[in-house]
Amino acid sequence: DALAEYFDGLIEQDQRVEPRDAMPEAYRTTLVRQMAQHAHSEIIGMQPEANWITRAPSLRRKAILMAKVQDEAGHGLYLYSAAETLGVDRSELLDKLHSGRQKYSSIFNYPTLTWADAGAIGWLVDGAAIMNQVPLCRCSYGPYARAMIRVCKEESFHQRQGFEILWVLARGTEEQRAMAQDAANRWWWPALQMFGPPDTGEHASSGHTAQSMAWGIKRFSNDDLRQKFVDMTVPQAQKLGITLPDPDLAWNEERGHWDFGAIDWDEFWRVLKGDGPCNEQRIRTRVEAHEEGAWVREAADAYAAKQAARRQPEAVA
Amino acid sequence: DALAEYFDGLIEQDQRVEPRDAMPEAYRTTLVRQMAQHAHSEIIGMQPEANWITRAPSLRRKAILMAKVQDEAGHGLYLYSAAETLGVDRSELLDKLHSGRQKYSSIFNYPTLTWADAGAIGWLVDGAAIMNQVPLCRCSYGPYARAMIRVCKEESFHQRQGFEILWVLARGTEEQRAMAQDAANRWWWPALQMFGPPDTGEHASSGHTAQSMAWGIKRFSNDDLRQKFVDMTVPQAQKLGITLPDPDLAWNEERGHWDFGAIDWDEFWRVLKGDGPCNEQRIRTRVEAHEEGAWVREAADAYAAKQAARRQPEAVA
Amino acid sequence: MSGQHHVDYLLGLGDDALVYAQRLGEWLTHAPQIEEDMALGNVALDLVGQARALLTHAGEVEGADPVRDEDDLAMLRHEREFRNVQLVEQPRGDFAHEMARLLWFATYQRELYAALLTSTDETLAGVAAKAVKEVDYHRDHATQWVLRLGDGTQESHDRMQAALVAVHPYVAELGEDHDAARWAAEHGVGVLPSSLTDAVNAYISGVLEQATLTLPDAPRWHARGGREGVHSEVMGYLLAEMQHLHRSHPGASW
Amino acid sequence: MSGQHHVDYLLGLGDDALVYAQRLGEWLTHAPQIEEDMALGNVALDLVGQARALLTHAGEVEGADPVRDEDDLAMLRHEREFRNVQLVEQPRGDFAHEMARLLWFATYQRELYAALLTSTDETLAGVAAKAVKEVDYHRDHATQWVLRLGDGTQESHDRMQAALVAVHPYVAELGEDHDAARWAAEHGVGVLPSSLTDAVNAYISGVLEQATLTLPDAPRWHARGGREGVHSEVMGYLLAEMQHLHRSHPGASW
Repeated sequence: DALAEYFDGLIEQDQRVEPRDAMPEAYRTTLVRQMAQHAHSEIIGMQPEANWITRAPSLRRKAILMAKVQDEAGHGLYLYSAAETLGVDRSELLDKLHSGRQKYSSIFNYPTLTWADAGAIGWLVDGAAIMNQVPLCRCSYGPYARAMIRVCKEESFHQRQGFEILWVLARGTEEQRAMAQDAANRWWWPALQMFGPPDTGEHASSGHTAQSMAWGIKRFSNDDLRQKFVDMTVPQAQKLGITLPDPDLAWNEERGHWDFGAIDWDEFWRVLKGDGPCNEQRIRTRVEAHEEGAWVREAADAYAAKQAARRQPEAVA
Repeated sequence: DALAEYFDGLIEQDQRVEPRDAMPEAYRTTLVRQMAQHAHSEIIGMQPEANWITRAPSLRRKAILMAKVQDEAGHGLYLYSAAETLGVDRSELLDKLHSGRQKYSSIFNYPTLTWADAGAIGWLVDGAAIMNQVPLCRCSYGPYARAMIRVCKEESFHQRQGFEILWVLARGTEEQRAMAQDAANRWWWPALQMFGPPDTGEHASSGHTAQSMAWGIKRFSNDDLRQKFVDMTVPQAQKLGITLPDPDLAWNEERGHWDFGAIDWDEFWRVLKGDGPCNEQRIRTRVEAHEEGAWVREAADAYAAKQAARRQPEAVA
Repeated sequence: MSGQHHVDYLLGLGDDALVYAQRLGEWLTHAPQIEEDMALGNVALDLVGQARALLTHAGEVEGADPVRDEDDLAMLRHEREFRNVQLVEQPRGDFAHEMARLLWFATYQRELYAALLTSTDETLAGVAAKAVKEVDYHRDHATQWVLRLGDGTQESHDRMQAALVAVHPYVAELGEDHDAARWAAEHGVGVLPSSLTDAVNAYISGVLEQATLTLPDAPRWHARGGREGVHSEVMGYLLAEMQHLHRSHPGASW
Repeated sequence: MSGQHHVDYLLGLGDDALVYAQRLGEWLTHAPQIEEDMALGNVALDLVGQARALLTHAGEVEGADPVRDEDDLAMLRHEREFRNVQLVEQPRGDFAHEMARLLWFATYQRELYAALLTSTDETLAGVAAKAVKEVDYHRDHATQWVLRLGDGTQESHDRMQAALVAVHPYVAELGEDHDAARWAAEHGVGVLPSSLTDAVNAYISGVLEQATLTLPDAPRWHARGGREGVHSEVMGYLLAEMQHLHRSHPGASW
């Protein structure tokens, strides 16, 4: 029909779909799920770093870390708002997060054990996130694309801050250097897993990659993004003087890319399915905050209703 | 009557009154109040020191401190048991503590701000307590006297441990020496107040000293005990190399005692009446523990009742 | 001694900001809504900024050799050397408790920084000029929440009233004059805390009335001694958490 | 490397005792009755004693120059160097949670120390000889409470059952073999944790049955990594509290 044709035309011409436009239900559902999962990742992703706010080693680092965690809250809000343009409600999405019906990036199910982890998260996790997100700035859905532009700008700032944390540690005392190396050891493989299962082979998931690509929601395959990330990160690690924990890492002249070793996809699925070190803790923390705040949100609603009534006394009387 | 004569005879001959003996109601009431207050002081007195268990500077000190706080719990139990011989119930006495109808020693309304405070409490607070308690080992009421013998033995051990904490600090780094001196500065005057208001003058309380002395519950006046404490403690401070915070402290050749400066009785009454740094906190901590433990105590009772019933099945059937 | 009073006065201001930032930082990921994670984070961030400027300046005025910088002062002082009021070190309570505390503290800071705009200590006047705008926002934020909670639901009203009672024993200390402040007031560097009290009380009374809340009766006790380094027992745990990493790597840079 | 395995094995045992003593120490003044302040204090005290002996011995076997003593190891190691299981570092819950944790841990320790009586490491065998009696009492104490709570009131039954569920994800780690333990078992110094599991489970099953409780289903996740120094996020806060004073006075004696 005409509406479907109009939508297909927008996609073909690589133009933006806007909330007012008609769109296939599957496109809407896919986008809502993806934006929600992305928003949830920002919100849950606050926790591993917030863990170091009260213990940051200097006041400057404390301030930077607070600002970063705050930015993540902001990203969550943009993304929930973007999702809301498709007729869902933030509270509905949060309920799905809290009950486990929607996911967040599994990377945040690992603990931050040392200060260097705040650096590694900025460098590797935000670095991988940017790799995933930059293409989304050209996503076919307008509100999502615009949110991503804003998010990406801040994320690349965070990535540089993470790199700088490790830079200083790597040039510090022997213990600081060991701390930086240990963090890289623990975060490297989970960061590679952030791009999702491989495109082919026994570990490939029966995902929606092809459809998402056709819709202009996804621009590169998981493995392509992963390779770009490895190619970007290896020289950074060399600059830092940190050894990435992969003996198979080697420059492949022929491919013009870095080769890397086999990823432990069993661990990936295990953690994704709930048996990660922090899955339960992350959700519990989030749910507790939400439940403990229920009376506050109710009070704000009640107050707003009273104020509205006071502004229109005749309507009440 | 004959019973009163028998009681008076026991007191006159400095013999022990036992639970089975008839005794004046006022004697009983005074003893219950005093033993309860004493027991409460042991229980509340656990808090300032327990505050340093998780932060003790060495494992040896951690062990000693844990053992000490545990001993205080034990002292509380002896003393509640002694009070129970007069027909009251521990839970009744605890209720009175929790609701503020019975007091505990006001010294425990001061905070332990540094590790040296664990030393100062042992040295000064336990030292003052022993001074008060040794005469009670000859108290006319048998169960109280016997509890005190046991308590005093352990207290003098604690006093030596406190002295030793300060001894090590006073021979330590500059910061450790300052810590020891600061603790002595803060605990000295409150320790002197532990003997209660002066016997005479505007600050004297309308207490029951005379009657308690006649009954053999009290053996020395407040001021006498205080003087004995000062005379004992000043040489110890000299040995430690700690300056007691009283410019008027001076050996009085004529009296054969140490003269000391004026005690701030306004502060004493203020703290006693509730405006001390920790009054509210101490009671709140105690009440919370008690309330949070209610379901445990109920479970233990229910289980005991079931077990008793199981032992006598015929009685149940 | 005058130099020491000057230092102590600055440390008092800086420690208030630092320690309260530490408590507010605990809210991140625990706030009742995401907007509030951001807002409390903002307040905390402003306070860390104030603390950094004030502690840096305190170190310069102190002029030790070598000069102690903001981290030396924040991370390497012992509890008895911290000069903040006890209000800011109290553990995080519920959201009403935090808004009660923030209302008092931001209102106090607002009057304080407004008065310090004309400090003869030009660095301090400069800090105040920036900070007065920040704390104006903090005060407004707390005010809006106290109104919402006070005049929201029955539960929020009761919690807000209980929070005022819980915070009340700690507010007198904000207005207590101490040696360093007396010296600072005499020399035009600072201001007597007691001189701010009327304005603070007037603002808060107005808010409470509008929020259908009542100022609690005079509390049975009140906190004292923070400016002389006498804190409540929770302070040691706060410092252990704040300083442990820094102290675990003596001499390291971050 | 064999020396390092020996050290690591001893550190694992010592850190378990130390960290659990730290958590149990938090109960003092917070127990449901005064008798229990004493009892939990006793357990904590026994564990501190075991930790001191084990860490001292670990330092001797390590043979660094100078030798690291019990306090060097307890107070100056970083989180990633602690080798305790995650069970013992978890925050204090309600009394049922503590009794569930103590039941598992003391039962594990009882089997462990019984097996270590014949260790070829004579110092370790000596520690075990003393400790086995202590943990026998701990296990009995936990058993009595699990019976009372399980078969007490409905509330205590529900809390006790919930506590078993909460603790369950942490118990598998007690029975997990790790490199140091494999080395120790091979050399007669120690014992494979997995070899203790059947006896532990048998005892606990007996207690739970008598207490009208049920062993929870296999948990969705379980803790791993403590023996390699991978802890849960609460561990850093525990160490900050435990070490702060010691670290604040480098080189001091106490």
